[in-house]
Amino acid sequence: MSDLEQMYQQVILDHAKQRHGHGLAVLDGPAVGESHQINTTCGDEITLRVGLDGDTLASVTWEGQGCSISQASASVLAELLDGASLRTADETMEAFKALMHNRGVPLDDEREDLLDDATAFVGVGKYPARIKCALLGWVALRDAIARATVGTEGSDHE
Amino acid sequence: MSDLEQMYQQVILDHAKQRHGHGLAVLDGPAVGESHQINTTCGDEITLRVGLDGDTLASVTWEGQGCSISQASASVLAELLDGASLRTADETMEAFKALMHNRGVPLDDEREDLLDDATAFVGVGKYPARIKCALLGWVALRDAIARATVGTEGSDHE
Amino acid sequence: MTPTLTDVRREFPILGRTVRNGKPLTYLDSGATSQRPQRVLDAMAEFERAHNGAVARGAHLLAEEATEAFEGARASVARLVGAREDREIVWTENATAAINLVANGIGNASAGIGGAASARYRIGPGDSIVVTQTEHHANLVPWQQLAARTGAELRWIEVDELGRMRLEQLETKVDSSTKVLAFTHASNVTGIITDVAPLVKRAQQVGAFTVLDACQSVPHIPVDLGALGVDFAAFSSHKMLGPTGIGALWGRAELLDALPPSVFGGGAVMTVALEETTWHQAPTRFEAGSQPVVQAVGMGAAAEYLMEIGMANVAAHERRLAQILREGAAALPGVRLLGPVGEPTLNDVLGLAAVVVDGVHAHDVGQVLDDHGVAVRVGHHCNQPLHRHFGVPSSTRASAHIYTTEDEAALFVEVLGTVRKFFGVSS
Amino acid sequence: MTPTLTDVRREFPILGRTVRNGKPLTYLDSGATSQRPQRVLDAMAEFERAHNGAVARGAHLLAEEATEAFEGARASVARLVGAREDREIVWTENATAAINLVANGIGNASAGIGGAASARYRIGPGDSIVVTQTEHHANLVPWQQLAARTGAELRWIEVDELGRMRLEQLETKVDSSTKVLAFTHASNVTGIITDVAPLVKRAQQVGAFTVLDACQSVPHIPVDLGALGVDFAAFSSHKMLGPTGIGALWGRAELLDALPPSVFGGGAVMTVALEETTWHQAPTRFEAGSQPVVQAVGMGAAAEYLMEIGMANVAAHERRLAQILREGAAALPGVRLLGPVGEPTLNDVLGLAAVVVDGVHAHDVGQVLDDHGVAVRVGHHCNQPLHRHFGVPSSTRASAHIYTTEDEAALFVEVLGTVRKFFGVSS
Ligand SMILES: Cc1ncc(COP(=O)(O)O)c(C=O)c1O
Ligand SMILES: Cc1ncc(COP(=O)(O)O)c(C=O)c1O
Repeated sequence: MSDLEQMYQQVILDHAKQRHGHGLAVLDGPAVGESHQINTTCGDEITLRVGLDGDTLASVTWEGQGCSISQASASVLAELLDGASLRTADETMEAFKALMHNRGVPLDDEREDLLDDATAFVGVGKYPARIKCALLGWVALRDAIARATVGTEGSDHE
Repeated sequence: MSDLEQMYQQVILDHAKQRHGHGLAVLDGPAVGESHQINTTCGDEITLRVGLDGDTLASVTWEGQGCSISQASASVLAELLDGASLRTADETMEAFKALMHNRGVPLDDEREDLLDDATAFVGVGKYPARIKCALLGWVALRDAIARATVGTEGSDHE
Repeated sequence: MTPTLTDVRREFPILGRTVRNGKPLTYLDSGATSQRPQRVLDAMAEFERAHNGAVARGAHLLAEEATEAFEGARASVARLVGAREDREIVWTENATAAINLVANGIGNASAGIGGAASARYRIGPGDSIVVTQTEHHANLVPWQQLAARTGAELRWIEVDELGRMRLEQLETKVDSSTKVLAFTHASNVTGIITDVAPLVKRAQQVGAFTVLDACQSVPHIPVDLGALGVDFAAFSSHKMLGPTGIGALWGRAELLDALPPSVFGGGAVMTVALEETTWHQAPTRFEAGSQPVVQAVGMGAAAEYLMEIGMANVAAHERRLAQILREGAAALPGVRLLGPVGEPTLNDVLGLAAVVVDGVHAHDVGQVLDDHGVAVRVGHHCNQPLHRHFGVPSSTRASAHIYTTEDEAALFVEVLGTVRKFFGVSS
Repeated sequence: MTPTLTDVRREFPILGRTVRNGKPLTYLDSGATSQRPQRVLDAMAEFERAHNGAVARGAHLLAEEATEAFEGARASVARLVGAREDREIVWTENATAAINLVANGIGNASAGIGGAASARYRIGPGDSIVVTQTEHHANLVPWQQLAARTGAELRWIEVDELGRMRLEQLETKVDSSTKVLAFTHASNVTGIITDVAPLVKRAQQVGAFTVLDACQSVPHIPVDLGALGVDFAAFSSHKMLGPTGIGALWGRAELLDALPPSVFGGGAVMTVALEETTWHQAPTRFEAGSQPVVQAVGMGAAAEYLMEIGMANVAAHERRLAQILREGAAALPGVRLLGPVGEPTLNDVLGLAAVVVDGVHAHDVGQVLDDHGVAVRVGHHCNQPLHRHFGVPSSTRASAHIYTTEDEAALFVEVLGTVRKFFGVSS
């Protein structure tokens, strides 16, 4: 498998086409947060919205446009974390970031388990310029959770 | 004679101390021109004033402060050209400029005759940074004559 | 070209390197930044090794030698672009800084800085600034901001479906309110080379200053700024085989002398008291602080090299590459070329091709090319309004220079043809 | 120093050259511009030979490598000066541009650019900007112009007969109207190192921003900008063993993020429509256009080299040279040293000496030194107000760096002692 094929694994190409959680859910209430992120290298954008139910991510939806890596990453994220606890979300985010900075080498089993389909992004770590693409949705997620947690619905990030 | 001694010939050191034409003459009338020049490398300044009587430089005086090269050059200029015809002044200016750009080599006899004491500046041509010093008074002279010729007394050059 | 392409390529050590999977480098990103020939690197190294000193400031030998090298470089660049006097060349950090120098100078003049001498530059409410829809951000945002700062109106000349300026709009968009007409000499997206004459003519009719973005023209085609009739022009060293860290503003001497500076400091000022300051003439008034000296030496060496090869030869070489890139890309199924294609316009286009692959994002296209060693640029190339006009967020751009071979151009087309299959996009 | 002086000197090829009359070069003009060690030149050459590509713009391998080198250099410079985050370092053309970036940003904020986020920077009539009488033009003229542009008042803290800031004036000159206090960290004429604390304290009392000219401190003494408590600081690569063509602005991240840019173009903007534009965070918002990439690589390598030697060692070395230069010059008949001399202040002074020779113009002094291979700076060193304060139009300055030997400092003093005789000035 070439580096390129390792980056664009089938599971990524599939997620890029069948995007989970795509289309923003209409949510209400104080425990809703939204974040808009732009990758300025290519103009890719993602808007991600979460709704919290106590310590649970009750809803994770997003919309956006961009490269297969950014779209697939947001899709995997939504699939993994919709319904997860905030703590799991946190750990998964950390593991995904670690994966990105691991230069193409898989993580330990524990974190691999946590990441599930997201382990397919391992090859991205060999392409520093693409790490931003893969992280775009995750950055939006962290920001959206922070906004939901303080109980203010931020519409944009300035 | 070292390059340094060639640049600072005795005649130059003498002129730098006994400055001819130093002190602006009070002149009146339309055929008076004055020019103020600054060498920004060192802050040296010269103000030079001419009075024309028809085609004759009836008065050349100046004041200023600066290095021995700029002061001596203005002094030699005043000594040489006070009372000279505009045509001689022109030719002498041209010869002096040529001397400056001759990289330390004397000019032909005809122009050497014209330059007289000013030939002592031959060594300056080896020091490109000092050519500006030596030319400061001459630039002021050309400008002052131009101002006198158009019959307007310019007080400063902006 | 007088030197063979093999000779030329030997001058560029980086072209010999291998990249991903040991593939040879196919560098098709010269529109973003060019590579530098050994002689440019050598000129800079020699300066560092033997002549480095403060320019125009010392009485010592190194300072003299450095000043001579610095001003000699200015003369080389002046000759390349047809400046009438060397002092019409002002060193800047890059082309962006050069354009900002003009815009901020006009802004300062409008705020009263520079006194009576700069009154000709004053603009305000009721005045207009005109740009075009094909401008790089560097020749758009400074004018937007100047409009915001002064209350002048920003207008733009639109482009047609191929990205060509609609010159018929000159009559209506440029009128007696217009103080500045800013436009590109060559587009970094479509590659279209602007016919400057009608724009200059219209600007002169209404008494507007013209500002030419010559970033993509100076490195690739013969340019005689003095003859073009424009008032100011900006270009960058790093796109014309010179180092990063320097660019140039060209302007008519008498216009430069009247423009107030907008960056203030040592060197630019004649006398400084705590209360007030008087400026030098151009170019010194704009060259505040220690200058990019070794970069000027490099840019001068690059200008000399381009003149040695001959800009007409450079242009002819790149025209052949344009044909391979553009016709090749346009002929691929599911690939859209931004800008014109085909014989009639090939003389008016740079050696570049920006393409959009149906169903595949530019970043992914670029990645496949990269995997074959082909270095291209992906994104909007700092030209969002034009991409928006074409209805796409981004594109993939291959761009050539004197060292680009026809085989390299053909490889771009070949790999481009495999992209949709790789991503499983039905054709 | 950990490496011996001989080791250090071997790193600087230019120090081996001969100048006038075959004399060895005695380079004492480092205050104007320093020389660069081979490793800095090599780092840049290696980048050009193998990694040059457009930064933060391409998807290809060269672009990745170039971006990594560029951001790695930022991290090195950040570490040298005690930045809390790498992004607190903004690349600029030189230190002059860095100071202008702050002044013009405040000017733009005052004109309404940057909206609510930049409101904290607005100044106008009734406000004041305070500088000192010992500022280089680069830290004076931008503030003069900002005052002219906004209607704010420019005040200055005077210096005493030795050129020391009269800190007692802080109470009266800096008051509730004061929005900016700009001052130098070390004087390029007297060499005096500023005691920053009382200035910062007073500025914080009245809520003024502090802008530090760190041009002469960063290359010569340990500097921890984060700890000093200032808000912004400017310095230049070419004075700290790095290349020309680049400098840096350091600023507290949250302050940089609120300051509007004043140079506009590609890279700095998030989205551009023809009508309006949104900016990036710092540092990107200030880095419009193609960046001085290879220069950043060189400046980063210089920062690494200085850290390897250790800034405390650099300072100790230069302190010894200060003593030789200053005490030696001050002891000569008919020679006046500008600034302090003697044991009590030697810890607070850079390794430089600016002198005035009675009856001999600085340019002539410099020429005699040059004839002995001693390269110094003559003139007002872009510091006219201070020279005026000392009652002289110009001076002759010898300035050292890590590669300067005690013998070189002594040679300066020795030749200086012959100058009056050469020009026949009675003693
Ligand atoms: C104290 C001081 N401030 C500012 C500057 C300006 O630095 P630059 O010329 O690199 O912009 C200098 C050097 O010339 C300096 O010595
Ligand atoms: C057409 C055009 N204008 C302006 C620029 C800006 O040049 P620089 O980034 O060198 O300032 C570029 C290059 O990026 C360009 O292609």
